[in-house]
Amino acid sequence: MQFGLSESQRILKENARRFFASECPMSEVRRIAQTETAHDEALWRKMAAQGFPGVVIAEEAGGLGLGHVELAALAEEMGRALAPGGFLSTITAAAAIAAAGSRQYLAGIAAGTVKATVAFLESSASWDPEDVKMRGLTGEKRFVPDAATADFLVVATRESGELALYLVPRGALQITAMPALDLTRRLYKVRFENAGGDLLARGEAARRALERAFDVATVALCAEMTGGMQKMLDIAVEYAKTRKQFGRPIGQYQAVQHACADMLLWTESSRSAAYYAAWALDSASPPEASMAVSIAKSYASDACREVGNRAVQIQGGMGFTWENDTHFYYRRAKASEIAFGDAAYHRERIARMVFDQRLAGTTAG
Amino acid sequence: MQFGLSESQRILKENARRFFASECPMSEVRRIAQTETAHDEALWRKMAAQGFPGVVIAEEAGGLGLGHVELAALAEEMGRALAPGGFLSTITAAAAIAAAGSRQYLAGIAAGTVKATVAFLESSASWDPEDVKMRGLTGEKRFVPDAATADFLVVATRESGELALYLVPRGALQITAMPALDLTRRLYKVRFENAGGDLLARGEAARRALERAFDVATVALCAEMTGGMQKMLDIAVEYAKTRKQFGRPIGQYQAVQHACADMLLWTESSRSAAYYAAWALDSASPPEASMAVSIAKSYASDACREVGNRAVQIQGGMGFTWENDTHFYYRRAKASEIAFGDAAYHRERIARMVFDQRLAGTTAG
Amino acid sequence: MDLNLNPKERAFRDEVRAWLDANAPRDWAARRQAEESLNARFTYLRQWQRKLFDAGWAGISWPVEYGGRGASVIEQMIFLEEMARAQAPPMANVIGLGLVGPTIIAFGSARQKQAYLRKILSAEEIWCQGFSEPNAGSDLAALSTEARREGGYFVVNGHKCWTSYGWVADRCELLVRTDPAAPKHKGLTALLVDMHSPGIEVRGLRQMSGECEFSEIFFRDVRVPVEDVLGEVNDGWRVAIGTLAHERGTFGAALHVTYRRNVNRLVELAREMGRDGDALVRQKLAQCYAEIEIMRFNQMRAFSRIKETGVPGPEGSIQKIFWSELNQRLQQVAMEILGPYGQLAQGAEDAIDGGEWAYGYLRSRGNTIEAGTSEIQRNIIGHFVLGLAKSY
Amino acid sequence: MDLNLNPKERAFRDEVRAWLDANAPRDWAARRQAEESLNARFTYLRQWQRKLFDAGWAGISWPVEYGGRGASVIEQMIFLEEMARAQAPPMANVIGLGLVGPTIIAFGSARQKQAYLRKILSAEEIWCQGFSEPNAGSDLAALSTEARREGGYFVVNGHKCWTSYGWVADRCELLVRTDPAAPKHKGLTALLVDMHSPGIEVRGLRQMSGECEFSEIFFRDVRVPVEDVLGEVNDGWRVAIGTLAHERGTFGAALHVTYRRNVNRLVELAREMGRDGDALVRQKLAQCYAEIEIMRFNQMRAFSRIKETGVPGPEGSIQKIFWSELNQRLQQVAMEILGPYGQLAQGAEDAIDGGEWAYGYLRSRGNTIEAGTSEIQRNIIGHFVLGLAKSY
Repeated sequence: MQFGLSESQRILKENARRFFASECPMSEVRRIAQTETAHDEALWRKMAAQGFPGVVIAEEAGGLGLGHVELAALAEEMGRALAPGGFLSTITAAAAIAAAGSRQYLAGIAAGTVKATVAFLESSASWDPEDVKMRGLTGEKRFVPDAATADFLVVATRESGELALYLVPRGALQITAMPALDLTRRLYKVRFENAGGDLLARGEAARRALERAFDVATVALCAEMTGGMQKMLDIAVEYAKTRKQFGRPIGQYQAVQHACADMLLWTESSRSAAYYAAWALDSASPPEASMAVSIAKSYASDACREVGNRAVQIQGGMGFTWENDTHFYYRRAKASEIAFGDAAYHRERIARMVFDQRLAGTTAG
Repeated sequence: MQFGLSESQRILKENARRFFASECPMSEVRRIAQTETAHDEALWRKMAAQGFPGVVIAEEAGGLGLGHVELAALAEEMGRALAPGGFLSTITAAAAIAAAGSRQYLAGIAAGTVKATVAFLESSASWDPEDVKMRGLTGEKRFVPDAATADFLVVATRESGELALYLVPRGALQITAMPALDLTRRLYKVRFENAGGDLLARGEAARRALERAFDVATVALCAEMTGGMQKMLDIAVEYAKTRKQFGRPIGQYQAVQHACADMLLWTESSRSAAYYAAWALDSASPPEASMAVSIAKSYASDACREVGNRAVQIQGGMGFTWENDTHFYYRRAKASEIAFGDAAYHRERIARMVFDQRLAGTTAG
Repeated sequence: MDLNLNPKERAFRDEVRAWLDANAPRDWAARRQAEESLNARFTYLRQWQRKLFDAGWAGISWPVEYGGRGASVIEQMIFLEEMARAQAPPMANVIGLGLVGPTIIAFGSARQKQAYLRKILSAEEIWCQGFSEPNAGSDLAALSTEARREGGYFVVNGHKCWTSYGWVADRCELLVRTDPAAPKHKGLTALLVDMHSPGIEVRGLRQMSGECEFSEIFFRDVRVPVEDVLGEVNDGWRVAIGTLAHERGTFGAALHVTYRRNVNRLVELAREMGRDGDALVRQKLAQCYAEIEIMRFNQMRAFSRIKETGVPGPEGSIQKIFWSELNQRLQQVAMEILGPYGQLAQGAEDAIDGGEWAYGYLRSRGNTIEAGTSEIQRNIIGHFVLGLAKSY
Repeated sequence: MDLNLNPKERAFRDEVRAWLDANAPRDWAARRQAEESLNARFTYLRQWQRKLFDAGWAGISWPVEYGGRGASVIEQMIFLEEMARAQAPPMANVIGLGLVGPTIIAFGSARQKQAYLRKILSAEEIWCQGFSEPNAGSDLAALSTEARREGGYFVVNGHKCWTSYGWVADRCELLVRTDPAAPKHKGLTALLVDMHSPGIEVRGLRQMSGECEFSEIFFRDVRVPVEDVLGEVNDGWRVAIGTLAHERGTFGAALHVTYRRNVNRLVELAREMGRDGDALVRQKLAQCYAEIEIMRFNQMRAFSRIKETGVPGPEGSIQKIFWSELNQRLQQVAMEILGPYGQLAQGAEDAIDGGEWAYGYLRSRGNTIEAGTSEIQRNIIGHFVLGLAKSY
């Protein structure tokens, strides 16, 4: 048993950190966040050249063929750098395709020539597949991330009462921005009118593909949230060391110091949970992996909010300014808290597994 | 508008404080808490001589004929002194009798010759009158406070589907102790076998009398909890001022100092809420009063637990010893948190009023 | 103890309510959503305050001789609650009315009272408060803006920040260092500064919510006549403490009305979303409801005490902590209930209430920082209320 | 990263499990409820440890030469988990195994290792740890128990408190002041003291839960041979820090198994009470379940790190905070779910699980105090992990 990155995983992660530090410093993040779509094609191409979008795509399909721990390591660095744009959306769509047993578009995604997203939520804003009400390819989807820059969408819909997944080119879809708190990952409303698309899966297969895709996306998101928390912690600690009031660095006052300690505890615990879940996606049974994912997301959703709150508070007035980077992280943290189900949603998912279908003991339990 | 005790109320409260300081110091509390019933008849007689049990009983019935603000003021002092025994139980029973329009036993209660309690909870431990399942005067009641020293019990039961309240002399009832955390107010299981008793009220009248009695008792309890919180705060602050570590009084460290500040905030807020509810019992409409009571209890239930937790923590190892007085308060705080419905119970009661039957605006709202 | 209004207070309440029913503009909520310039909106608020002043509603508890009504702080509280109840626009001169005016009443010279108080009430002169500096936030006494005496003037140089209404203010209660050699609390002086003086530059300070609610103010050789010293020279700390006690103790007086309205709206939204049967939602909303009421009860107690003592004491920090942290909890509950919709910002077609909730969530982060951080409030309670040794 | 056990670890796990299946007594839970004397119970635990030792299960990660197994800390963790899983009785010599032994391995002389380590494993000699004093709790370096050098001995006078297993200990890792003139961290020495020496008096210290789990120890002219100095004279602080790092970093290793069992029991009770459909109860139990798992994940990471570095670092404070505060949350959730039944104590007819929950609730208050308060743990994280200036 070894809970820690292997040498090659560590190198991958360090490379990613260097890559984002040089290609996507905060000045770039600010610039891109103020564009219409918060997507920068040049950055995306460079990321693709590193193999990032294809990290878990099979080598035969042009990907790196690595595991979800590697995906988490990348996502953590993107979270730390606050990399804007459609990485997570594209990864989610790719996971749905792969989980449905298809290979369509995967090579393009791995090569960086194709971007994608998943259109799932409707006006009910419910993450429960039962609440997918759209019939066929006519209707409206909401809160679709990065739809404006996606080349195609994986669309969850209902046909003859059954869940179905379609691959639909963005083409002529009517896409409207839904301006929200997070400036670095944009949401859209997408209107379908007898849209054309390829059936990816239906019924139980669709449900399973979707569940898997959301589990993969949620793990990547949890790792990303961990990176964001780490950055907010680093910013706050740095400020606490240098800012002086009453003749001492404010980090010497326990109100501040203990808040920093709590931030560390939450960040490290989120990290443990995210990587455990990433490992479970590759190495545990599907229900165990889903459990690990919900554990990670329920915890990280609360933790990233609390870490963000402390990061703003510790910096006082400075933390509340636009000039300070914290609020960009804070905004994304709020969006991430909600995306793919908030803490209460995932706790209920855990309760369902615990109460309603006793799990086999986990590895050490 | 004047939110503060009047001159006469202040005198009443100060007298009560002096009385308990001299007649029921902590050494007495410890002694009485270690007796079988945690009741001391001599103390009870002295309290009666002060008029305490009859504070809200009408003058015609031998009481002081004062209001619930005065009751709260007394209860706060009893909470501060941790006065053991059946005051609250007796007050609850008296309130039920008065609310049912009867005068039976009230003179005896005011005179100190009669003690009483209310037998309500059953094995379900539910505070909802719908969950009273006992038929007639045969069956079992649980968690009945001070039953062993009560001269009679107000018993909630069901007759032909209707709620009914009976006055039952303790006489030959089978009473079994239920040892619990609180050492100063004991709980009992009471077994009824075709017991004899007088009908006090039935149906809607019984429900209303019970609701009123519980509202009165809950307000007294909230005030008592406030007194307990104040005492735990005082103990902790005193310790924080005198205990030195790392060359300074520990109260100078913000981890401790800010915990004390939070304790003060919770204590003062509980106090505001308890006295507001006490005032509302006398001066507002019944639904407004019930709302105020549930606001006070939902808040105080959480607050007294948190204040207790901080009081133990601040005193470190000392706070964890038997010799230290804190744990006697801590134990009662836990029992009080639960008695007459915990925070979640009262929040649901508030929700019912807010959601299901819009209240008229309160005074200033 | 009597929580009902007495006959005089009730008559006052009825009079305010009737007047507001007849006179309060109904378009304030809509105006806030509209794309109107800050200046235009502020002019509107100034006119509204003038109307209130003319009707005798400005400075309820101020002495009659300076244009006030000479009533008690209880009437002042009632007035604020009625304003909030009627959803009337706020008065323009928030800092002048709540902070500077009471401080001038307590510390000002006869001339200053005559010169400034009435114009605060009529909104003829808008005030701001120049206390915080980049290196003196919580540690206010560390401020370095200095004023040198030159003949009949003090000459001010320095840099203030986080100044509310700085961009529109005519005058400023400015805290400066006049004796650099004295220990840091001892060498301060409060000046009443004309913001139109040469050498003053005001810049907007953009917040995380995107707005510029606060300003930075730069002073370069700004001349202030010595007659505009408030209180005594080098006794500015005492003056500032007086101002801050008002900020903590009475500023939140009517917030419970606003909070209650927000929670009622959430109850409505929860019902519309079919979540009114959800036990979690019910618990959360009931908790909000209870805490708002308790804040109101605390406020009633505090005002009753101020009525007796004449001034807000250090226990006012309880109110400050309560309103700021409660609003953060309320905004979080709103986010939890509204789900993905909560994060939608102004301009989003499907945003609930025009994006107010997303804005309110971000804005609430400032509540525990502005007007004295929660940490400072807890220090005040620890030291000045509970008597613990200073932790800073 | 591979969270599966490797073949060697799996074989080890299987071996432990099989051995425990065959040998672990099944009556431990019942015994704890029974009215048995503390001494009788402890004798039982001693015998049980002896049995484990004879089978090679004591000191999994200790060097073979001192009776250990020479395996890694991962195997040590697996062993503790399997013990907890089997609900086997704990070993008797908790302090010797977890704290004193590893410290002797790190700092002890060849003679000390030979003399003491094997007897720790076999439970022949029970150890306690004499660090805390009435005036030196969090501020351990302020201790005043002193040892004067007299020929080949140190003569100890003073008073220790909060000593676990003090009432039954044969030996004590005692921290004393040997140089009163030196700055407070510098003049300390760690001694290995025979608890049967003349001049030692042990008294029970009664806790809020009613038990006497801890002791006070009084030393009057107690003579300790100089060869029983652990580490160097006046270098006791470094030794103590080593001991405390083990206390923080590895003591909670198997708690997740116990906590998980408690939560599973609550799930069962909630179902029996018909509350398994209550959304609040479901949220609370799921939250417990998630946090216990995360504690386990953190623990796995920590042990992986210790395996690399050889010693627990300051980040072990995260584990200490996590297990102590989580247990308090779990106990509170239990109280909320069990309602009035939760408060019933041992001896009450209707108490659930014999009053374990009421006891557990009270006992959990000590968790954030013992083994370094939560405040101290946050100081350690702030200063030693995050590099902030010392706050004390």
